[in-house]
Amino acid sequence: MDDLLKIEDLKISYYTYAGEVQSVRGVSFSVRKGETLAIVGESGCGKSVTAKSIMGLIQVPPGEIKEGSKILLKGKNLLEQSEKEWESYRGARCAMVFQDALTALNPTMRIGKQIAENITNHQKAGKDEVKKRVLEMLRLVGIADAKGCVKKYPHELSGGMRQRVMIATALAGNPEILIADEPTTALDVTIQAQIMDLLAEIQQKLGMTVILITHDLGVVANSADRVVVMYSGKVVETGTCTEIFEKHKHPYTWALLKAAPDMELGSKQKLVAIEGTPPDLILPPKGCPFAERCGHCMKICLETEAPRYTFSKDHSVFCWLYHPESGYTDITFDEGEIE
Amino acid sequence: MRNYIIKRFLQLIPVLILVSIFSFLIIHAAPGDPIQNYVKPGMSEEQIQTIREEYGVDGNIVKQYVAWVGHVVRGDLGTSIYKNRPVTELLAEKLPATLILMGAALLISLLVSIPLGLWAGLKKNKMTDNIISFLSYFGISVPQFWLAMILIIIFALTLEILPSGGMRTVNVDTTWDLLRHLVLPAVVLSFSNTAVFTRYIRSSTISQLEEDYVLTARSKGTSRYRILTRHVLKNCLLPIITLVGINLAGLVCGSFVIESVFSWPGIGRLAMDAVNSRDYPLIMGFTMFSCTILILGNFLADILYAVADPRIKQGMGKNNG
Amino acid sequence: MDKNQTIRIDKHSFDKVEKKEARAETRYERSVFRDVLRSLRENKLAIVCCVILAIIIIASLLAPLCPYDPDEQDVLSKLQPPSTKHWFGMDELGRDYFTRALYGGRISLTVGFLSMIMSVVIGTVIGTVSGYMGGKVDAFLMRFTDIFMSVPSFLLMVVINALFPPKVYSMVIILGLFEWCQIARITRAETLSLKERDFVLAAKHLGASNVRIMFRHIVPNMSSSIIVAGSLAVARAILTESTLSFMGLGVQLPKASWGTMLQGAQVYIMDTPWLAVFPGIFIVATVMSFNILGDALRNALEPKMTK
Amino acid sequence: GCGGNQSGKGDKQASGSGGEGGGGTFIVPVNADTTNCLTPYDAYGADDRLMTYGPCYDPLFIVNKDETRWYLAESLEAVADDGCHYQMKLRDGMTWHDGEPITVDDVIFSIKVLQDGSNATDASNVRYDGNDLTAEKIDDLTVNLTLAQPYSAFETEFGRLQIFPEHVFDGNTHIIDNTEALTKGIGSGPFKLKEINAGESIVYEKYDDYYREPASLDEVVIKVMPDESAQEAALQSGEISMMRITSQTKLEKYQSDDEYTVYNIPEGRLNYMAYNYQSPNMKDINARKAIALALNNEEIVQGAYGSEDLAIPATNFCSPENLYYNDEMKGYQQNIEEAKKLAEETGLTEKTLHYIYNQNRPNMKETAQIVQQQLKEIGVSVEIEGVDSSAFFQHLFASWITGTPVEDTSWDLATNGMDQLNADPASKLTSWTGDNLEIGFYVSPETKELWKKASQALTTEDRDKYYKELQVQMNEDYSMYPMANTNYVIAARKEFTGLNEIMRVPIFEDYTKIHMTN
Amino acid sequence: MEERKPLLEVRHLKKYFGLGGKKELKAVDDVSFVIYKGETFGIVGESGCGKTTCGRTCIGVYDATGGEVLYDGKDIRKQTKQERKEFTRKVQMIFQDPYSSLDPRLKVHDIIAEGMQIHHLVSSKKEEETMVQRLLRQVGLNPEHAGRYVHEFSGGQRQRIGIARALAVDPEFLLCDEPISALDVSVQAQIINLLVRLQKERGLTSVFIAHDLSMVRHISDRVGVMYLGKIVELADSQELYSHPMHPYTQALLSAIPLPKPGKMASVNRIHLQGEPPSPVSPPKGCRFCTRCIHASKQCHQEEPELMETVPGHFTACHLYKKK
Ligand SMILES: Nc1ncnc2c1ncn2[C@@H]1O[C@H](COP(=O)(O)OP(=O)(O)OP(=O)(O)O)[C@@H](O)[C@H]1O
Ligand SMILES: Nc1ncnc2c1ncn2[C@@H]1O[C@H](COP(=O)(O)OP(=O)(O)OP(=O)(O)O)[C@@H](O)[C@H]1O
Ligand SMILES: [Mg+2]
Ligand SMILES: [Mg+2]
Repeated sequence: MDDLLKIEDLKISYYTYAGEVQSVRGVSFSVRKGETLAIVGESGCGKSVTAKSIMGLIQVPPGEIKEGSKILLKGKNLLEQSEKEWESYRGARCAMVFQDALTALNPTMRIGKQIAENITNHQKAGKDEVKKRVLEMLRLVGIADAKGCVKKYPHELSGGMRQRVMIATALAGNPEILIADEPTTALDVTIQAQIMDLLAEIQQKLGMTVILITHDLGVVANSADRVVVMYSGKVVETGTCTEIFEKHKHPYTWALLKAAPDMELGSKQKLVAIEGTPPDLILPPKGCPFAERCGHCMKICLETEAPRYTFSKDHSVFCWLYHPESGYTDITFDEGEIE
Repeated sequence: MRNYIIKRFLQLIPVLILVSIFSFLIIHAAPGDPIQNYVKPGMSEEQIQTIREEYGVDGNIVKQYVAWVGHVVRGDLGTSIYKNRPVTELLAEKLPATLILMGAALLISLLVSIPLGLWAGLKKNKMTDNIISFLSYFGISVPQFWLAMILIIIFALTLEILPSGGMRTVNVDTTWDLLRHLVLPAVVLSFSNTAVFTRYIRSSTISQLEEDYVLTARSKGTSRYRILTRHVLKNCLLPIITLVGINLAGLVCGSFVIESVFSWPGIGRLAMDAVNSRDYPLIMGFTMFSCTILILGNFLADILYAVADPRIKQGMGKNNG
Repeated sequence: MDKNQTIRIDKHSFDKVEKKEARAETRYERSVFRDVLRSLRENKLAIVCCVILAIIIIASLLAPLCPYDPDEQDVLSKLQPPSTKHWFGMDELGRDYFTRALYGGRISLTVGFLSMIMSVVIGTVIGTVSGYMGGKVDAFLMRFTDIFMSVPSFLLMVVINALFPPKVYSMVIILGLFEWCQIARITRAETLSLKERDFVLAAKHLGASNVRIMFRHIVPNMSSSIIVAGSLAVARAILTESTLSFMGLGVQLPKASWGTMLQGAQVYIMDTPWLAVFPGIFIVATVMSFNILGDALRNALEPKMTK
Repeated sequence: GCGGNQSGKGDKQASGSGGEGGGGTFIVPVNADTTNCLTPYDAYGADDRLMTYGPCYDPLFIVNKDETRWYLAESLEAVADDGCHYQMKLRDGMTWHDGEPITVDDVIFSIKVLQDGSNATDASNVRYDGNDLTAEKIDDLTVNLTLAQPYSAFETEFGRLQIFPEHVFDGNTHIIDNTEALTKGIGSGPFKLKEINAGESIVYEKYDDYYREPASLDEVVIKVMPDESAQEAALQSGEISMMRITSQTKLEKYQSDDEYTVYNIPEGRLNYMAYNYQSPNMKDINARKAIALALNNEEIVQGAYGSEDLAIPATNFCSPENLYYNDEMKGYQQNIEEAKKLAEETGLTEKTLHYIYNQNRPNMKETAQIVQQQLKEIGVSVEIEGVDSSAFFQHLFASWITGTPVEDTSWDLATNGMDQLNADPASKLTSWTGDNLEIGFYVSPETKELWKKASQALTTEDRDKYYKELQVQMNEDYSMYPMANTNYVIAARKEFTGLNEIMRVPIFEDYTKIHMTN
Repeated sequence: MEERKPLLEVRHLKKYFGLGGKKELKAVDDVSFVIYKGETFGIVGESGCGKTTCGRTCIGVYDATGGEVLYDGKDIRKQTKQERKEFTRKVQMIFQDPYSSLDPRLKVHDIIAEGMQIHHLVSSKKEEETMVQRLLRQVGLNPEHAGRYVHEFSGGQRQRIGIARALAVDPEFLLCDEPISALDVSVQAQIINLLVRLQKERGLTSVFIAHDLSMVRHISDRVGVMYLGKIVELADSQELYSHPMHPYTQALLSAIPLPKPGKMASVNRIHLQGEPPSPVSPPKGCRFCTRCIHASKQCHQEEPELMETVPGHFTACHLYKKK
């Protein structure tokens, strides 16, 4: 398999006054060249932390990447890189687009300079050359008035424009991997659609690998090849887009899909709600993290972590329900099943 | 932008007027007759009255104030009772010395605090940070006059490398000599400001380093050093402009004490003399002068800040509180 | 496939667990106060400062236990260096310097605390009312504050000091009078942002009166800034008091404050430096402790840091 | 040789090399900024001004207890025996620093300036008990002087007049606004103005055409240094050449240090405690007596000054430097029992007395605190307040200053000092005993009577008799509490000698006596 | 539903925010609609289009710049003090942000009881306590939560506290301003279910503001679509979602990403160009003309009025003028 990036048993903790926050607790997945991998899950489940660790952006005093974690890029463990190597890696091989473009752009620096920085950081280029490339990038992301935009400050742009600038910045270094961390959460649906289209277009054009982080399943359904579902610092299910949306195996994935009202049906029936709240990451439950809110919760779920059950090349799930002895061997979640 | 400046400038006027009334009231409420140094035995009632009129200290306070304002509008701050010279002239005479001292102090504060603050912020919670923080706490806490005395003992008396006071050596008129005299008073005067600025820059460095744009810059592969100099520095320094404006007051008041301890021939000492001799016109002149400096300083700081910060320039005129 | 060899699975493992009634909440016993304490406890410097302050305050309170009368003079043994009998030596009139330093602490601290309380109360009320009411009231109060901010306070303090007899209370009033404007500024700014917060809007929409909103919702929410500003105000007041005293405008003799002690010592600084060193150290230690505590409190109260 | 700063560190020129025959720069610190006026028309009572004008202006003559020293004047003779008519002769061949001759016109001009009310200056040199001195020119060097009535202190007062040049002011006696002329500093003394650094210093250089032996120093610098410890630091680092010392510790320190010479010059000054006669608390003579008896003067002087070199306990309203000092008087003896009794009888113990002192004067704060402590012994509580000079004099001399009786009962006790270098106490008493001009302390009708007699007496014997009686009378009236007769103590860098011959402090009458040696 | 009684009538409502100088931000510009007793009225639109402002102005939290709001037939700006107080009891709101809308320094009990205290709805401490506990149970919290501070609760729980506070004064009109947008997907449904239940139980009239179109559809009877301070379309929710008429509504609906892989492609996605203009300087004519694919010359010059194009279906668009 041509895994471009492989993450193995990633464990990351943050040390706070309240205690050790185990943000990521043994996450493994892989990204293939040229595909779009979506990571979904609700707020605080460790999506951003995972992404940051791929960029080597985890602040080390509050955070800590545990021993044994591996992030392999073409077989090379990134976590063993020196700071110098990280610097030449960031932006050039792997770039990131952040959620809130207003805070992610330096408020006192002109747009052009911020984009150019990514270029000058990695290659020796003449002034004109850099300028040309910056304009090219801005045009690529669909900014018509690229020349005018270069001289502006971030606050002078609208939200959608800023997000485009962010994308242009990320692309300027010609990265192999683009990580988009909730690139559209702060935007309206219409703009969101524009940005997502843009990403897809660019990916096609440049053949980039994209890791898309979001909690909006709608976005995922429209743009991802494969999906990783995370819950409380763990991966609960992975699979291709269709597998996740149509043949999902994990109760959490199911609940997530059902929590939104169905546009098609449009009736006023009761929504399927997941009662309770996600567990506290300071003292995470020792069993399955979702057990407490799960309608199928079994005794073992509360006590022991679930093993991985694989259903196809891409589709695997961490859930005790698929243990041969559980009595649920062939589960399809219908509306009636969980109440 | 221009409208904003004009508007902001016009706002200064009522403040100045109110301050003048306020100061006038307080100063005139103080006990002691301003012209008592002036009246000598054997003077007749009329002579005394003439003198009172001459210095604008006769009649009720409203009349006095109105008369005073009338003169001020014409650029005349009155005549010092004690020194018997126009207040403007006296102030102008002492101004260079004070400005040199204040300027040097400000310069030292900035030159020292910016690198220290950045460094401490970068090494947050490490040994360097702790040492710098401790020093800056010390700087904020130490009484200036006390520090002055100690530094005089150390540098002027024990090590004998710097003069203990004054602005120039008699009969020597070189810049080098002036600088040597300037060192101690300027350092003492700058001390607390340096400390305050350092703390401020440190914490703003820390918070700026936590900003998302730093993460973005890092994700572009920008090195730490470049992030500090290209991204963080400007954002850190912007608030310092305002801080400097606010701390002008500290400089003006600090010079009172410092100039006295170091025999610096500046305006602060003139003011102390004025207070002691109830020299109303001079006190008022001084009050108005320093008040104008403060207000103008803050005004300039606001404008500068607005000019330097692209975000504010746009929303200018928005806050008219 | 199954990697659960090590896990013991028995018959009952797969019994379905009935959904429990909304269980007692997960542990959330953190309170602001405890957070603050915890954060302070982690800050070693803050602990040291607490201890220093405690020692100085307690020692000042216990000053009457000293065997010496702070005013009793023994002119024959004046300016004696520190000894086992007189820890800090004797001053220029042969009074026990240690005892005087403790009594001086009472005055300096009293002046510091009382003027802080005064400035905090005035500043908070003016700042809150100004920020909350807005409009004309705000314009008026802020111009008023501007005046106090713009006059060279030190000069006026000197003048006022000549106006009132230099008693402790007049010192308190003078210092309080020029310190509150900073606090008013801070509280006004906070009020401006707090009053836009939804919970204030909610209270307003519930029909709450302005006074209720200001003092039940806004002021408590500024308490951390006020506490910090207060601790810094104490520090500044002590410093300003000593500077005024140094200029000869201090409290009434023979009472001592640290500032007046320094003033007395200034003449002798070449010969009997300890006279300047001891009160100086007291001032620095106290002011520094208040400053550090203020900052530590700020950090501790900063919501970002606690979570 | 010449002074200058070629030696080593730039700021040490004060101790720089002076040749055998003199040279060198002598730097004198003053507390207040005196650089704004260099014409001695307003020198009254301000030590700093006196020191500033000293090098540049000479007096006419100085009458002392033992001798009369002649400067610009050559002689002063009574031309009638009514005590009202005198003739003064100036020396011949004297010139101002700009080369113009010094004549009687300048004397007459100076007298007129002082008498001109619009100059707002003190005229006590030329106005006696309210009556102006009149001068009449006989020739360029001779002038006739006429008094309205005899005045015992005439010679003392008039002789110390420092005249200033008429031509600089174009003969206009209203000089107060003439800033330019006032700062020209064209004087008659051994040093002439070289430069003024506003607020910083005044530099005088030797005047070669001086009418006496030219000075030995090259330069005298008056340096403004308000802070005492700054002065001391400067002295030690050589930035100034001398400073006044007011405490025992320092005295001992400099006495034992080879680098410095300590000069101890009697200044004819009395430091006393005034009872405010206006205050109801002090009206009763027994109340005053109670306080007088409660105090231990020895201890006060010991505590506040610490050394006989600095001050000795005073017994008497006059100082020992005074011509008519009554050396038989013993001062008040402490008697606590009696004092307690009196204090209770007069109700002092129930009151809190308000004590003010001049915080700009040395040793006053200490004195106040010791007095406070001693009065506590007899159960009288005192609150003390240091006030700065101007406010202090406002309290003490309000009536005198404004010329009308001013009611001021805000204080009960005050310590003040008065200098009596002038050999005759009359001028001091003028102010206290004028018709409605009582100041600060109690003056009985008998005292007034005695003073009038004394000041107008024509013979020395009569004056002596009346003044001595006066002293006894004041003592019995408990009109004030004499505390200390102080000395002016100077520590100078050892290379400067002759400071003991400057004759008068703080005026520094004769700068030509100061030499610099290696 | 023939006998619908209007409860809240909004006529030509305007709300401008001054930006200093002569600049004004027209957050709500000439909006009219009616809310009938017992119904749920949804407002959707992009962020910043003025939904919140509109809602708040309707219930008197903001003072309107122009136009009028009639509640129960009475202009809310002409209320007496007494009426005003009564109005604040009858009309309550739930906030978008569960974190900032609860006073962090108060205990849950005090937050909920504040309204009751102000309106003197309870006579004793005891009664107050029972009331608070009943409310807490109603919104699905434990009565013992009353003694805690809000920061101890999760977002969903906080939103429940906010709802309890609103219900405490027994209102008849509830403004729900994006009550779920700050919440996690997994909690959103909880809150929506709760709101639906409470509305049914208490017969509340409510306004439901959201930018999540599917949620609005789920909960509302009628829906208004806002764009740049104006209502561009208003209809029964069923009608609106099945037959959107305004190009903007059409674009909006087509842009919703459906959580079904491949679904999006099948619907005819309308690609909007450009960015929404700033409300400080809205375009002349139709506000949407800068991004509209059907924009004609008329659209750039003339502002379309909100017209009833189909019975019960109002649209502000020149395309439908002739009908
Ligand atoms: N700097 C930090 N210090 C302490 N804890 C942190 C830090 N960064 C993240 N965490 C914790 O790690 C956990 C995972 O955070 P992360 O940002 O990865 O969530 P997320 O899945 O991206 O959520 P969201 O959808 O809200 O962005 C959270 O519980 C968060 O509190
Ligand atoms: N107090 C205010 N002062 C100035 N402008 C405001 C104020 N409140 C809102 N605005 C502006 O009015 C416009 C409409 O804001 P509003 O909050 O009503 O939008 P919204 O539709 O609720 O958006 P969102 O979906 O983000 O909540 C925005 O451009 C906003 O910036
Ligand atoms: Mg995230
Ligand atoms: Mg909103």
